Amino acid sequence: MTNPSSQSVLFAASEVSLTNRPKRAKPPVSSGVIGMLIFMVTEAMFFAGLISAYMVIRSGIEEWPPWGQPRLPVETTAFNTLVLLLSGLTMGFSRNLLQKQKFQEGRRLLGISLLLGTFFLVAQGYEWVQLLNFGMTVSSSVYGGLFYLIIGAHGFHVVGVLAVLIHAWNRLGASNNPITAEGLLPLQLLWYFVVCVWPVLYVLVYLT
Amino acid sequence: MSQAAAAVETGIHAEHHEDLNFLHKYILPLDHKIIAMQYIFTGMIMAIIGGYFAYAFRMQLAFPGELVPGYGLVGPGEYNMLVTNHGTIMIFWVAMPVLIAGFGNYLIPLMIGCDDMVFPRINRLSYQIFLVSALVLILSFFVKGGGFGGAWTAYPPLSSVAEYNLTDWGSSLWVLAVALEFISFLLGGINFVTTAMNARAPGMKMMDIPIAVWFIVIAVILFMASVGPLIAGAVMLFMDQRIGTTFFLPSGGGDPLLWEHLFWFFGHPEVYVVLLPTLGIVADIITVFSRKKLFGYKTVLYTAFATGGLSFVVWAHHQFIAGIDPRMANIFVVTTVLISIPLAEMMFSYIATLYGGSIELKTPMLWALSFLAAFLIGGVTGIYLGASALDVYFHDSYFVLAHFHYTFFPITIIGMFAALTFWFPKMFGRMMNETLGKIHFWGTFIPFNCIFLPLFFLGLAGQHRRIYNYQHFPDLATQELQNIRIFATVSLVVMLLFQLVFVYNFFVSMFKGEKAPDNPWRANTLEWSTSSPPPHGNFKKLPTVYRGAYEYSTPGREEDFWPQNVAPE
Amino acid sequence: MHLQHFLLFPFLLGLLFAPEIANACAVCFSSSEETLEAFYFTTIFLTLLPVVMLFTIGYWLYSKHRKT
Amino acid sequence: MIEYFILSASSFSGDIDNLFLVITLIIGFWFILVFGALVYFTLKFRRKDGVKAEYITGEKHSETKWTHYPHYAVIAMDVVIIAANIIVWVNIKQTLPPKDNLIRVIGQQWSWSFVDAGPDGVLDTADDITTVNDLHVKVDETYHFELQARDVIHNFSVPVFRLRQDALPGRTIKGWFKPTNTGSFDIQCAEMCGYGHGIMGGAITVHTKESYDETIVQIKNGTYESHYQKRMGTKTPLPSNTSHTEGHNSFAVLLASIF
Repeated sequence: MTNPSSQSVLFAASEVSLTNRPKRAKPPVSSGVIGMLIFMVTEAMFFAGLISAYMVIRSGIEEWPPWGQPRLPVETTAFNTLVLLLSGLTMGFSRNLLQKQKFQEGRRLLGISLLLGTFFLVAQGYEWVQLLNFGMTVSSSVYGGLFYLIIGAHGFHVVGVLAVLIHAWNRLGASNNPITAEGLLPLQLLWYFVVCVWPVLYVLVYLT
Repeated sequence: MSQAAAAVETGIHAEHHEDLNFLHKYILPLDHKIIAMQYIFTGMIMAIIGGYFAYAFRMQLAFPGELVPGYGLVGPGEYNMLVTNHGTIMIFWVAMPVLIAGFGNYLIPLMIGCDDMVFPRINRLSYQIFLVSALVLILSFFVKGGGFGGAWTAYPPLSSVAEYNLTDWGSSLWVLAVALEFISFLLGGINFVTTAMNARAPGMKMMDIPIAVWFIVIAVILFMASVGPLIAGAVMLFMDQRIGTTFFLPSGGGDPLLWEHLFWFFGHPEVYVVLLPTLGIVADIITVFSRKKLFGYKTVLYTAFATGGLSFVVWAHHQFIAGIDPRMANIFVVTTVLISIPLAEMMFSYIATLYGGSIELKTPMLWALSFLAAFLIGGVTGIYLGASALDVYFHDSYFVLAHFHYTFFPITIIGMFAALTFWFPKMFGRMMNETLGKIHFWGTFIPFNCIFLPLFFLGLAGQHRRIYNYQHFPDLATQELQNIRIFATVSLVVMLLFQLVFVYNFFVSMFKGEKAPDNPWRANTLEWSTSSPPPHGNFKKLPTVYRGAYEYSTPGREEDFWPQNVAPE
Repeated sequence: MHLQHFLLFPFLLGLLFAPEIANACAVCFSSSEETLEAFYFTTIFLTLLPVVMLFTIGYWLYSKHRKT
Repeated sequence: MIEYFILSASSFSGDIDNLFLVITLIIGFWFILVFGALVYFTLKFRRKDGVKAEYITGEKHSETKWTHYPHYAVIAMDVVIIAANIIVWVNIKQTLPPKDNLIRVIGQQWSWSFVDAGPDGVLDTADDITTVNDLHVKVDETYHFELQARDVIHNFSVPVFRLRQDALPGRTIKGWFKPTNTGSFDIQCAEMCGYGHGIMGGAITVHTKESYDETIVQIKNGTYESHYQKRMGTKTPLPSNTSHTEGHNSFAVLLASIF
């Protein structure tokens, strides 16, 4: 029962070279996907909280949008929505290609979907500038506050996921230690999430 | 996080078991054990702050208007700040980091037999964000106007309008600290779930996982699924405070009830988030010290699932008299009372585990049994408060306060001491002093009951919470009630003094204690099969698991325990 | 469990619909019918969404594990 | 049981006390049973040299019954509790008995305003009687109240009536009570409302018909002395610290002096 390795008081000092790494069966679902799924539950609940807030506040106000506030550009944003959905689609195709070991084509398609995502972001930003010019700010009314909160929260996610995906896109083409299709999947899941949440928000904020 | 997720898939984190310098070993560690220590020690420091706050406001209640030794005068605003931050610290900066992040980090990889968390970098980031959040909270006490004083529930418009709460930056920093803290635990939680799912030692089936790991994982899943709306709410509250939106301000078209919904949607599952880890730890301790198999492993597990599921559908019972539809309240009465069923069954299982055992009352076992006893009181008094008609009388009274201290104190403090005394040999390679441990146990447990049992009677007498001085309420300003308050305060001081015994025991044992063998308690789970303390990488030879975690006193064996990793003959 | 469902169900039905006036109700009188509905809807939405999501993911993982 | 600690002075306070008693009996039974088992097992099954613990998995049918039967009993008791609770709850919060008088209760930082609708029973008319921190009601008459808050969330709480209700800014909440005992009692604010939450008290005085009329006359001609102030004066209250202004010796200053 003696313990040769505990020389140090606080924490063991001896470092063991783990030549015998665990020989576990490959898990049916990779860690990245499980981690991303549980993270997406949190994200979904985050947006559910925002949606609830929108519905409750909205229901308490008779005139919507309130007097003196601009209406939202429904048509251009509908086009924008299509662009975002399309980027989700190309993302799916790129995964298919990557799984079939066609890295060049897959990478190109991933790049296209990232460009589409960037287009969506820029178009949304342009829309914000126009709305601000019309005098709709965060504090001009609770309507403006909710709009910028919900659309901004989504936009923030788009920016974050795009940044990580662009990094992954670089790594796909790297000569040493390139990212694999499996390694890319969690990030793609997050992109699907961002794409899938948008139509819900669009219907909620723009159409109703 | 996603980068690290990608890194794992490409096998990048395989090279981190090397000799490291002090900075990388203790300050910026990737080793889950060191990160766990960081969480536990930070949590204990925050517990000292929380305890100090409790001391200050209890002294004010017992001796109103007099200078509190070691603090000074407690004015009304400061009293509010003290109670608010006592609650916030004890739940978010003590219970969560010590029980979930601390022991979760320490126990999950060791108990399921893997070398580290699946995403060590996220783990490190999680602690760093947590540390920042703690610093932001401490900073909020020192800004102009003082710390936030609008109760830990932070109901707007009080919390959202500076003219109402008179603590402009204090309340903003408070919200910021809480939000950061949630993000930190989100990152940690991802690790816990994936590690328990995918990194188990070969041979470990679902039903071989120790209950402690199961319960921490269930708690984390509950946390992850419930925290989203509150993060949304915190963002909205922060915007209300700082950039002039009116989400929670009725005059601007907002709705204060909305915050209550978002807050309690998280706030109630949170109770089970901190409860489940302690229940799991206690299950492991009582089986070891009664040398018994856990009575109905599957039953206990399923009741935990049921508790978790039900915890999402009970939250509105905090709002029975807050103006939600009384018809809806009836539904929540039913669900709230129903949650007593799985918890009662779990309690029966634990107590049935003791039956026919060979019980050794070592310090960790005393803590575990006292947890069951104290939590029993907290649990049964919860039935009163789940009944909406009684909530009409008890809402925000000392009865509520005594009830949730009878749940949170056992969960947080008793659970923390149980776990620390039990795993101390594994953590530091030394044994704790048993006599001092027992003195500390009785010196904590008896005063604890003396503090909070009388508060039930104050609550029955109609005393309401968060009042710095009861002289404005003549029915409550009587000498009899004041004597009860003084008794509770004196008990608190006695209890705090006894904590010095623990601090002494802890640090002296850490450096000078008797050397601990690998498996001092003769327990079955995998962490006891490696050396004490475990090396970086945990196991020299990765264990293979052959059986469940609770094979004690198996018939036909010489020894009364059968470690999970010992191959059958 | 069957016994308990059997007993509770009529209770729930009776209490939900029977009382005509709900007097201590902030959302019933001083604001519109829509607010009441919004609170009902969001309560049910927030309550059921995590349960449904976790159950779906849990079942999916379970079935994946069973296949291997 | 609550009535041993505090007077029961409204028509529904007895119901709440009885509900408390019912629940106490039920959970008291469980508490003694479970606590007794815990203590008994701990004492009985102490470690003895050479005696091995029994091997009980708790998964055989003959063993699971020991948790399942109590489990069913818990369900049955729960149904009783739910039923008893809902009867009382429906009586207090979901039904509105016909009114004799109407008052408006307004919470603000940090005092209560009360508007009595007067003889005509309509608010916002000339015969309204407005008082601050003092509510005067007649015994054995049903009062409807409209609860409002000016700034933050307050809670109108009268412990002797077993009455608590949150007041939300921007909304009006209706409720009722019917006093059954005369006397002067505390009104509390039972929801954190900021700096002065600890001073936000009031007095409710339940009058007989005669003394009520007398008080109303006094209020109208200005010779009235606040019952709240009187109550605060007659009791010998705790030593006060309201005379000190805020924290010249505050926490921040104290810590700043250390660093």
